[in-house]
Amino acid sequence: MNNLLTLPVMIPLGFSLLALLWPRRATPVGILALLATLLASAWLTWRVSGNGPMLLALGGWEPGLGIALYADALSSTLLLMSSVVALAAGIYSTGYFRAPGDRARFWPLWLLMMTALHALFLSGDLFNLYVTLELLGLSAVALAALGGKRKAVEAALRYLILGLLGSLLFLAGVTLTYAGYGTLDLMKLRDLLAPEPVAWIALALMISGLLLKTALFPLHFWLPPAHANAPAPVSAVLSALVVKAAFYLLLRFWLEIFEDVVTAFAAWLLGILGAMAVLWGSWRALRAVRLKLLAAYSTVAQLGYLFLFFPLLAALPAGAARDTALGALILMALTHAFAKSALFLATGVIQQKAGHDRIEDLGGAARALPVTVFTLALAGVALIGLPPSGAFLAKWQLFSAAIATGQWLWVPVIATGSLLAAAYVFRILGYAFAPAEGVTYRIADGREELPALILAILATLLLGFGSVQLWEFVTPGALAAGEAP
Amino acid sequence: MSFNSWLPLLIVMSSLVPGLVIFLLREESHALRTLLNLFGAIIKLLLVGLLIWGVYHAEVIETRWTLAPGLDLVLHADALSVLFVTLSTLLWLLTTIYAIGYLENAPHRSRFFGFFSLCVTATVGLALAGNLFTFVIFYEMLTLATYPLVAHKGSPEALRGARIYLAYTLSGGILLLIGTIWLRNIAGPLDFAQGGILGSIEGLDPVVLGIIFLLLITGLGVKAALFPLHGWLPQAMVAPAPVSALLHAVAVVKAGAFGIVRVVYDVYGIEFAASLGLLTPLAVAAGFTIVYGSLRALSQDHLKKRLAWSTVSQVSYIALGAAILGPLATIGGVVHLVHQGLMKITLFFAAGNYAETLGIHKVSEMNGVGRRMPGTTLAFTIGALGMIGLPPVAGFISKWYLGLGAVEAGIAAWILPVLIASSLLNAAYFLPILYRAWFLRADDSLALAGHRERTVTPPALLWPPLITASLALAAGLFAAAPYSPLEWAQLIAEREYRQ
Amino acid sequence: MILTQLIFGITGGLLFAIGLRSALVRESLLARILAVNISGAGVFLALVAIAYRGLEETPDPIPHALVLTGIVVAVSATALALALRRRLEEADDE
Amino acid sequence: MEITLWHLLDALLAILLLGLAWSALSGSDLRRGVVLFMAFGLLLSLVWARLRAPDLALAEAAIGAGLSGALLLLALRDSEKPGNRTVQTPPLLQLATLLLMLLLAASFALAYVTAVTGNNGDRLAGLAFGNLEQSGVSNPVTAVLLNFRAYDTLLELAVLLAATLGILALGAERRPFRKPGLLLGGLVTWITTLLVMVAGYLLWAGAHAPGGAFQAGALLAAAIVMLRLGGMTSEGLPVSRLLRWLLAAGIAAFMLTGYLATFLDLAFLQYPEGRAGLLILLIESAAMLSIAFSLGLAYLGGSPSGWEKSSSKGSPS
Repeated sequence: MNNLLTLPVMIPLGFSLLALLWPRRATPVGILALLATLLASAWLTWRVSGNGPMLLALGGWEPGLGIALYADALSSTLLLMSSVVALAAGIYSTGYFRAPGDRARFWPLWLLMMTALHALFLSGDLFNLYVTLELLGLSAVALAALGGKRKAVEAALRYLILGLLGSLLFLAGVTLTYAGYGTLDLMKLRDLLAPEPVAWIALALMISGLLLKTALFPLHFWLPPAHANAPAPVSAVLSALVVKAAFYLLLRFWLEIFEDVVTAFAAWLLGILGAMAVLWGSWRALRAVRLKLLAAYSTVAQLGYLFLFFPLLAALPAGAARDTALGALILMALTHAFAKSALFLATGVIQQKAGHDRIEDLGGAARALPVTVFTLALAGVALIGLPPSGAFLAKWQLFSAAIATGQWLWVPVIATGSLLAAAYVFRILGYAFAPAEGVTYRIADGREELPALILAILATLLLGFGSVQLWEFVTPGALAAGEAP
Repeated sequence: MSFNSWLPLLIVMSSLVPGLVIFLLREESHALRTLLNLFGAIIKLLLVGLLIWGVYHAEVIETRWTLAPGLDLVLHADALSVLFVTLSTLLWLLTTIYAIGYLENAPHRSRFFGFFSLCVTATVGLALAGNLFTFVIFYEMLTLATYPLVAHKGSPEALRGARIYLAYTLSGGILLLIGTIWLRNIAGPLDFAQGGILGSIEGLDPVVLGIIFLLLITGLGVKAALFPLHGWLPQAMVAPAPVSALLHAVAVVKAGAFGIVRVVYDVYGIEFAASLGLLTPLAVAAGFTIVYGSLRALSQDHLKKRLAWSTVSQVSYIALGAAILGPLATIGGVVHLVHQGLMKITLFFAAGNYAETLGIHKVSEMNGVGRRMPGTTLAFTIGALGMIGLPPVAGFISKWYLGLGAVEAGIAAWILPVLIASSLLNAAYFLPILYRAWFLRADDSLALAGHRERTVTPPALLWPPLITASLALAAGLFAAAPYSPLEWAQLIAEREYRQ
Repeated sequence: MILTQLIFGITGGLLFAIGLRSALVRESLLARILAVNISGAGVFLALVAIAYRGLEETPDPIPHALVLTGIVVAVSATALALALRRRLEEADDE
Repeated sequence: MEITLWHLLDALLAILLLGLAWSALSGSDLRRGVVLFMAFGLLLSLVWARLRAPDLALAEAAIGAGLSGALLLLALRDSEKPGNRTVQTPPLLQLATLLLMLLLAASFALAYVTAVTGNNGDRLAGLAFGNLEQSGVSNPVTAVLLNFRAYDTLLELAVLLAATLGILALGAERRPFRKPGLLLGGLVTWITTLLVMVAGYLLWAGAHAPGGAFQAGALLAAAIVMLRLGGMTSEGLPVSRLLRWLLAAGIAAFMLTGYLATFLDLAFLQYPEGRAGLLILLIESAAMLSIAFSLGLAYLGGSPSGWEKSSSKGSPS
């Protein structure tokens, strides 16, 4: 029954109410919710891989009048990704938030954010997407402000205002689309849209809104403070999932809904911005003083890589080569999600045990927290894009596509970005392995160190050696929700 | 899945698994760690035995695993890979024994041996790589595995050396990566094949092939310390002796040289590469490096630095062999892969012993060490003479075939002078050491100054160099025996030139 | 087409742009929050103007519903923003 | 087409709106800005009425102008620290943003005009009216909100909840106003009762006439605000545990009915034949309560006394 399509959204929503009603049991409720959500997402992915895309017309009204939920390979993959990351970060949070009050505040919001993410991944309606974006933004801001440190609150407030502006740009696009084409259903729009001023301007508005939310250079300025000052588990999910959500929409609009509207020039523009993001973000990460800030800037850079794919996809003719590039793009996004969340969680462990996250004072960390430093190294390998991480395969295809399409401009960009990444990752490790006297951290316990380690292993080993299935699953029908029953 | 399709994977795993387990071991559990190390090394040796047998009887031994559309991870055994695998496995066993003795009650041993095993895993993976894609993967993994070893001491200069090493190798890795991907785009899957694969493909632009060749060789040349990409090697000297030994004899430097051999013979194909006129520049670079390295070695007083520069020079013999068209040169180059390994590891073991036992680091402190440490010094002497190229030590064989090859290729006019010059230079920087060691009286003040609690070299440190030295000697004396390195090199050469 | 739609649609666009600008350039957080609200109101206005179909024709209910939703979302966001701002003014750590 | 008086009125309203917006945003006097913004809101609700959107007119008056205005006025009490206002954007940037703004407005207008003129104006309206019969209510807007696009409304309640929880997480409420005089006190009680009654009416009327959960909830919230203004700290807000239930009520009602449909083998959020009207009223009442108390808490700008206790005592693992 397709109603089960609502589970990945409704489970976290329902449990967030329970966590609100029974604050003292918030933690078990939350963990249970995340487990159930993971199961639901896994089931959904399995269904989609078996029987192809799924559709649910909510309220029994035909899409257009009512709202439809779509699940295809792309959305279900991201659903699975976010469920895994959220579970890991959630388990970690039980070690991070010790006070019952903190937990009672944390869990309902955390689950609401999951609701928003999954609603966004599954939504098939333009205005509904606006609502999910707002839900995501508000819950993310509320989480980022937890703890109430002045810096965190200030960053959260700026984050909120910019997020709202992004949503408004998006909504303006929605307005024009409805005015011009008289429907909000994505799949209907896909058939109606034509390359004409209305569609162009509407798309431009929506894309710019999403770019603001996904923090593409030069709209990235809000990200580092917001991600670097939030509580560790929140930072992890902000960097790994929240920006990805906006990117997911961008991808779907670009390659599927507005396929006939987008121009090669626009794709190049995105590519250029992506390239600048790669260089600038990596450079700032290298100069960063604090580990969390480094991680945040590295996110800016890593998102840049994703945008390098756009001009390549525009140049590649439909066929195997293009599918491969598309698969690489998704693989890149997944690897970054796991690696970056691992990095943030590991950073959180260090910050709590050492009392700071200044990179230059990390001496002795390798002896005090071997597992966590090992996690840092693994995540670093994935961020640099070295084998056997999934990012290596993705970058391979990125290079390959750039060479095949003769877009040589990107080759030095990717190369430089990778070397800069190597520089900042090994800068951390260099300090972490340096011997230091009198470093006596408390030994972290499993629920704090293991989630990050598992995420890092997913990013490096699983996606490195087992990504063929992903490729086969995602590439052919990646953006073909149109063929839904 | 027959056993043959598992064998290569098992060989890789036999050092990977112990390595990973060792990471998890607590620092105190020495016995278990040692057991694991030796266990892995010996298992690997046995498996390699099977491998040799199989390849000798021309069986197909291959593991294949698809990583991404059109990208297969291939582990394949052919004559060349067997040569390299055997070398690294054998030397790993010896180096492990040596390292156990060398690092007695040093800190962070779990970390050290963990990465040590990973390093060998990467090397073996390189040796067995069945296509350029797989080669690149293990090439990068090797970089990652060796960085912590170079940085192991954690002292500022150690970290600095490691940083430089990393900067060089990662940049090289990127170039290699780009070249490989480009070639993959225009020439399809790059599964190594004797005689090369590009020659048979129609419609490839020779200019592009030239550029790609340059990219690949530059990428590999970094690890092979080809001039002007050699800068990292002397810096990496800060590593502990066993690491230097492995780095110079098998792991890093050899990986680069081996890669050059692979690219020239099994990707481009030597005839095809020659027809594109790509070999002469390589030959020139190699020849220059040979002389330049020797010259720099002359002026080093620090023993390990002198050995390092000698490596820069010696490894280029392999590149030179690959750069000269003709089976004889091929034989010379390929066989030197093994010979240089045996001799150089001996020298580093010995250097490590001097440092450990007498606290001697400089050539100028080596007066009379021959009497105090006869075993070690004997091994050192054999290694040194081999380097110079005196018969009957193995080094002579390599140089002899290289010389013949040059004559055969008709470029003796400038190759022979290079070979002779380098041999003279080798003599010039090795013989004085031997003279000091054997014939000068120990200068007590110096010796006592650096005197350690340990006066006699423990067997774990003494035997490895003796064994490697005698192997180097044997490789020269019984060069004609079956299964000797020379014979394998001939096997390889004839397979490369079959068509 | 109906002139009223165009009048209010274009007005909406202008409000949207005005608000967006001052939300970006103004320094005072309160002013920014105001600006966001006005910008939003502009978009809502344009949306409702679409629905208008003349004096005797009953308007398209969909945009009305969307705007109603939008208004609630906007007030939620405003409330959160103001609460954050207040916390910020009170915060005395470092 | 001929220009009628209506169009002149439209133009006048438009100009007024723009003028108010501009003057509310220009100038550094925040108090003036907030007041002008409230005026803007009221004018906007007038425009809604003009555009035949009475539901919006009500909502705007109650929420847009009313509550937001109250929140903003209150916010004026927390003066901004200097340093937030110091940096002056350079004139060149000013100009650039101005041009950018004009470009934005122009392109939006262009697209809008072409879109509106190019479209036959029906869009989804026909579909909506066609299905109004089955929707269970006669007010088309309510039909869209609670039936056709009920999922939007469900998520919207989640947005409200997220904001409320975010506010609650920020610490204690602002201190109440001083106790009022007898006269004001009485006034407050009167107005409150009035507001509650009107809210009840709006909720019930929503099914067939303008009104519904949001407007009603906003009025209830206004009642709470009233009590607060009256300086009555305890009144208006129930104890923490009940408050939690009230906040959850709206979403809970939605989800329960939603899955109820599943058991009847209907699609999620599909109402069984003939039961739509009743269920919608149930959901709306629950939603109204959630909205009212969420907005009320929003007005407090922090967690009320006793909220923390209920969450932090006891020791969950």
